[in-house]
Amino acid sequence: MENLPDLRVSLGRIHLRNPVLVASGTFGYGEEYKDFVDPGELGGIITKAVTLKPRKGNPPPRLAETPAGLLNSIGLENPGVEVFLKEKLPHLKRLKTRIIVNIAGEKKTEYLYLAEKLGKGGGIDALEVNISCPNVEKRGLIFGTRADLAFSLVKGLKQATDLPLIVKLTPNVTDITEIAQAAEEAGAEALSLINTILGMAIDVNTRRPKLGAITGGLSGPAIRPVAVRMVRQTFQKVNLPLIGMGGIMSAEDALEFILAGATAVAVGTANFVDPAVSLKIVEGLRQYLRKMRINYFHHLIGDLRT
Amino acid sequence: MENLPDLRVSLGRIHLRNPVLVASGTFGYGEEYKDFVDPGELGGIITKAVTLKPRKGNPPPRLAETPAGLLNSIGLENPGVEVFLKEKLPHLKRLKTRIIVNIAGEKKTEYLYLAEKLGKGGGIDALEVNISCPNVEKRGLIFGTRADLAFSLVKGLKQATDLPLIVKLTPNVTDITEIAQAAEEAGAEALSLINTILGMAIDVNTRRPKLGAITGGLSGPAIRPVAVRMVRQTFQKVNLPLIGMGGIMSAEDALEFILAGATAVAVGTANFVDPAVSLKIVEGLRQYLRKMRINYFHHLIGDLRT
Amino acid sequence: MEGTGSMYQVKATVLFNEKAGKAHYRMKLEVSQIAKDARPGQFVHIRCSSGDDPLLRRPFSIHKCAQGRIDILYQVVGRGTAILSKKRRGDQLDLLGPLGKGFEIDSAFSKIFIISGGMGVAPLYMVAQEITRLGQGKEVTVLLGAKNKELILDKDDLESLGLRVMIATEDGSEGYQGLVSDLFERLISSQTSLSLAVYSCGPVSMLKKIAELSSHQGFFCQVSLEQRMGCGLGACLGCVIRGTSGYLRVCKEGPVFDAQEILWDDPGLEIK
Amino acid sequence: MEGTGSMYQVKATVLFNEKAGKAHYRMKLEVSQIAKDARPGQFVHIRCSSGDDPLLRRPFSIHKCAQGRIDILYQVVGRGTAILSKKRRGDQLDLLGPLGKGFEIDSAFSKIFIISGGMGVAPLYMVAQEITRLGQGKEVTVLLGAKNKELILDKDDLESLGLRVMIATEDGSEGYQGLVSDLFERLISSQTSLSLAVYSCGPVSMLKKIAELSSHQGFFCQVSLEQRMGCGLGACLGCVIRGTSGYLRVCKEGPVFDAQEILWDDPGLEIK
Ligand SMILES: Cc1cc2nc3c(=O)[nH]c(=O)nc-3n(C[C@H](O)[C@H](O)[C@H](O)COP(=O)(O)OP(=O)(O)OC[C@H]3O[C@@H](n4cnc5c(N)ncnc54)[C@H](O)[C@@H]3O)c2cc1C
Ligand SMILES: Cc1cc2nc3c(=O)[nH]c(=O)nc-3n(C[C@H](O)[C@H](O)[C@H](O)COP(=O)(O)OP(=O)(O)OC[C@H]3O[C@@H](n4cnc5c(N)ncnc54)[C@H](O)[C@@H]3O)c2cc1C
Ligand SMILES: Cc1cc2nc3c(=O)[nH]c(=O)nc-3n(C[C@H](O)[C@H](O)[C@H](O)COP(=O)(O)O)c2cc1C
Ligand SMILES: Cc1cc2nc3c(=O)[nH]c(=O)nc-3n(C[C@H](O)[C@H](O)[C@H](O)COP(=O)(O)O)c2cc1C
Ligand code: FES
Ligand code: FES
Repeated sequence: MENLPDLRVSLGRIHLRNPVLVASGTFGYGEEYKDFVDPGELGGIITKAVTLKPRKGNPPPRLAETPAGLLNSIGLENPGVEVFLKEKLPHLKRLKTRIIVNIAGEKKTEYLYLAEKLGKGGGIDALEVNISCPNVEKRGLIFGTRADLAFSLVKGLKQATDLPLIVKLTPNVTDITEIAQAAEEAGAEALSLINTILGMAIDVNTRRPKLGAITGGLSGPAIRPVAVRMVRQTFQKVNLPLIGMGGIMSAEDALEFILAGATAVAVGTANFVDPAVSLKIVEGLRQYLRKMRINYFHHLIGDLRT
Repeated sequence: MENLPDLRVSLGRIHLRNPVLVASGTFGYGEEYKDFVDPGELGGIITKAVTLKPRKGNPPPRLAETPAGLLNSIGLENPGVEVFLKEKLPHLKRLKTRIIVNIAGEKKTEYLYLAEKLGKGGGIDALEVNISCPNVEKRGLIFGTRADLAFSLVKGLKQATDLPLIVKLTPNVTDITEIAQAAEEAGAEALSLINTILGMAIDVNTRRPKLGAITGGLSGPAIRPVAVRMVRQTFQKVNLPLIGMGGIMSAEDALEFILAGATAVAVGTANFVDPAVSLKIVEGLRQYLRKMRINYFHHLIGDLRT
Repeated sequence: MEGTGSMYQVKATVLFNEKAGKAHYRMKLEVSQIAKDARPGQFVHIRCSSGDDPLLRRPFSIHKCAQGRIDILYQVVGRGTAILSKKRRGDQLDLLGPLGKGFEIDSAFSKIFIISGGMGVAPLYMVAQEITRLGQGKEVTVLLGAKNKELILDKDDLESLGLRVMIATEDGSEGYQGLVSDLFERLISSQTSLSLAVYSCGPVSMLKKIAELSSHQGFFCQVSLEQRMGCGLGACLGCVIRGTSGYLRVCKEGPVFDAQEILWDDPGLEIK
Repeated sequence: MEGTGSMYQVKATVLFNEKAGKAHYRMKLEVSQIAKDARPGQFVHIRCSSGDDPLLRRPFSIHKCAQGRIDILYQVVGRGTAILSKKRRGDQLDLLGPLGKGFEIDSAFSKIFIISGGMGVAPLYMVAQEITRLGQGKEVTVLLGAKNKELILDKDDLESLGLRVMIATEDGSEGYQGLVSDLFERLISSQTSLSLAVYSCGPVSMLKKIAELSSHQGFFCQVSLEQRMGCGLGACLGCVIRGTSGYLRVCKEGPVFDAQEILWDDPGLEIK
């Protein structure tokens, strides 16, 4: 008999050994966790955001803990695409896993240049398009909060590169399925959801915000019920494979997303709590399949009984 | 010297002994907590939602715990306005505190009838208009997610009653300040924010949703950073007094909302954890003022140093 | 109706907390106000952690009650009960109680069955005790059911009340082999039901079976049910189950219900 | 650079956890892999709770290190440290370490000041130990500052290394009355700086003062800094402070920095 249970899944053209990825911004460019995780055992790595120009990021403090959650305001600090291609990608390429590069920009043209450059880099399996950034051309409107902006961005990217495009949706919207549908129509290969929820915390003794940037993005177990709900809603409306994320700490949490309709999951904040958690989740999924006597992981996708 | 520190605040025409209310749906109609809380020590009570017709509510299970949060799908179970006026209001009137009645409906006319009836009831200090309900006339659109619907609803209510109108906003929107501004223009006296965030949880062993109604509203400490952020954003855009709520467990939590711009706070889920928590928060605010040598509570409102 | 008195919030001191089986524990708490008023079938709502993990309280039946103290008998099934199981003598716990409506124990009944499945014995010990106290020539039988004999709890304690205790185990490791509801059915098959009262607690499938017998044969039958709880005080409407007359709050109209009040086919009765 | 070796995730066993002052504790942990490689100034990242309250790990300097064991010296300031303080002998903790870049201890310096404010002594004891080990006729002075004499930690331990220890208390209850940075300024006022090295840890205001002296007088000066941390591994970019060359990660470029690398006026240096 073959290697059962079979954990393989596909996100369109991207074939994964197993459905467990690490989420953008929480695993660096793959080097920092080398003592704890063999990336070859993961479905893949989603890198920290890459932008066209280097970005210094936001003033500290950049983190604040909240109940079962974490606020961050890193502000997309990264060395820019040139340095990424020269210094980070060579290392990433050597890892025996799928490499998904998260890209971000403030203008449509930035995204397009980025996609073109990265498309030529080689060794990249897909781009994850972070559309949660404020659009400087549209006076701070977030690409990801308007279906028309999201559509035109993804459509443009489709022309700029052959790499599979995974569009990463923001939860800070009235109806996430609208944006999801726009991305689907524009040619996205898969969708990632959710990015962080905008939040804020205050130190009542100093009467100052706990973050240097005042507001930040909320991640961690606190947001899981919201993320699972959004995955379910999106699963019911679009035909694209989904990468579910938001507060996954264990295989059980990952399974909530899978049953809700995700094809794969990404582990974010949990990496800070336990650097080896992603591998433990792969193993936990395997055990669950065995216990449930299910041979093929993909049979679980969307298998919620209502 | 007078009674210092002075905790009194005003929500437009509604004058409160102190800024601590209990949130709709978490304190019944004021009777259930009689062994633990003297309502006379609170700023006021916001009742469980009242609808025109009796409502049976949603199928069980109606609650599911999540990390630092609670999902509920009560479904506005209530005996309807007739029974409310006959059986609940007489008791409420005897409590020496402000009575704010939360109202909900599926059509604009339902809200208007309700407001009229309650306006005649006497002994009610204000209505809290829950605009998080699906609008059956607009094919399930939520009143609270569209500025135009919110405006027309509040405008109509303004004509139907002289009672001060507190509009309760839903966080499940792209930009809460848009709805807040619409409510302000339509004549709201104050705003309550936030209602619960739509969420969902799955039992991975049975592969069923944990709630009978599949999705529910997330409350509790998990959502506090989101609520504080929304209060801040709204404070910067509208001139109405705000009632802040969402995960308040302690005086410190309450102060986050006040510093962000809320005039008063409402305590919800925390009542389940500690039925006397609302009184402890009043006392904690008093101690904070003493420690900080601030005589007037209202000086703290919006006093965030950025 | 039993238990409409005052409710208290108290800091209770743990007197002991000891293993009573594989994943079972008995905890004795010093808590005079609650103990004073507690009736069989009522429960306490316990805050297991001072932080927010877990956030909500956990409900437990009052298992025993005497001299200002109560016992709870509980099984570790998740995070809240795991934390409870680590408490030691001298630790303090925040309790609400006594809550809910207990069993109606009426001296009119001359023949009584107390039927427990698994952990169901928790609220039933006090029923047995109360009935013994009422005394005078009743015929009382306690049926204890479980998967196997290791999971039979409280047999000795019940026997020392002077009651007849019969065991049913699914694997036959002690007593009748099979379900306790089947044992019960056999025992009452040939009996008249008018003076018969049944008090029961256990898995929904078992209670449902007993409820059906009660509705066919017309005997008085009360059951203690469970549901996820928020406030525990009747305020949040979170803990309902489906009754014949509409939704019923387990924390207020229950946890003890007449078997006939319940819609036994509702899937919402199964918590997990 | 010190400490670029392997990092480990280990289950460490608590050997003891005892009070060392009003809100201060010493904890000894059995953790051979980490102890093997640890350098003065490095830290461990400890998971205080197996649940999510609190969610993140907490960073603590390695205070002592010998024979497969490390000590941490910590103060209870919030939920994480409160939970730590309740651990007992035999409990297990999940640790990452050794993390970060430690102090550069160079035998070229003949005159050395080790300056601690409050809890700052935590990473400095190992510095003192290492310098003593390097031996040969150095002039080493340890300055310990605190609000009052009850808050002076480790004086005896440092003296038994054979070092000169001087105390500064703000209330004058022991030693010099005033700030430890002022004491230091007096002591070096008339001295040449070329062969002088300073290792310091404590409140930002104190370190800033020492950094200014170092930049005026040109002596070698390293400080250990703090910032809220996520991963502790350099991946999340959450723990930065502002350096002259841009943002620096406390967990990776630090926690030990050359005083001249830091922009001391940045408000982001103050954590609370
Ligand atoms: C009135 C009443 C009396 C009870 N008496 C006892 C008793 O005497 N001994 C005993 O061992 N157990 C009793 N239970 C069940 C007990 O409350 C649960 O086992 C406990 O809440 C589980 O908490 P957990 O954190 O360990 O489990 P988790 O599964 O982690 O809990 C998750 C959530 O589900 C709820 N939950 C899980 N199981 C149950 C359940 N069976 N009933 C209600 N809510 C549940 C929890 O309260 C919590 O909100 C009683 C329940 C009720 C309603
Ligand atoms: C490299 C490094 C070494 C440290 N070494 C020691 C030591 O040896 N002894 C000791 O007592 N303390 C040390 N600290 C500080 C210690 O990490 C904090 O006191 C601790 O994290 C507080 O956690 P809490 O949950 O008790 O407090 P809370 O205030 O509840 O924590 C809330 C959040 O703020 C963070 N935080 C709070 N204070 C600090 C702080 N001073 N530095 C960094 N993050 C903070 C926490 O990690 C947490 O994320 C060190 C900090 C760093 C960065
Ligand atoms: C410190 C940090 C940095 C992040 N950086 C990025 C980023 O650069 N690009 C991006 O698309 N998402 C970023 N995210 C969002 C995560 O990828 C993920 O969507 C989110 O954290 C929810 O998952 P979690 O709850 O498992 O962390 C970041 C999250 C954190 C906590
Ligand atoms: C069980 C439950 C029932 C609720 N019922 C109502 C309601 O009837 N009307 C309403 O406007 N909000 C209702 N809410 C929302 C609360 O009033 C409050 O806005 C929300 O729970 C956030 O506050 P919290 O985190 O302090 O609970 C309910 C919340 C809970 C938990
Ligand atoms: S638990 Fe709130 S009504 Fe029963
Ligand atoms: S804590 Fe993540 S980079 Fe330092």
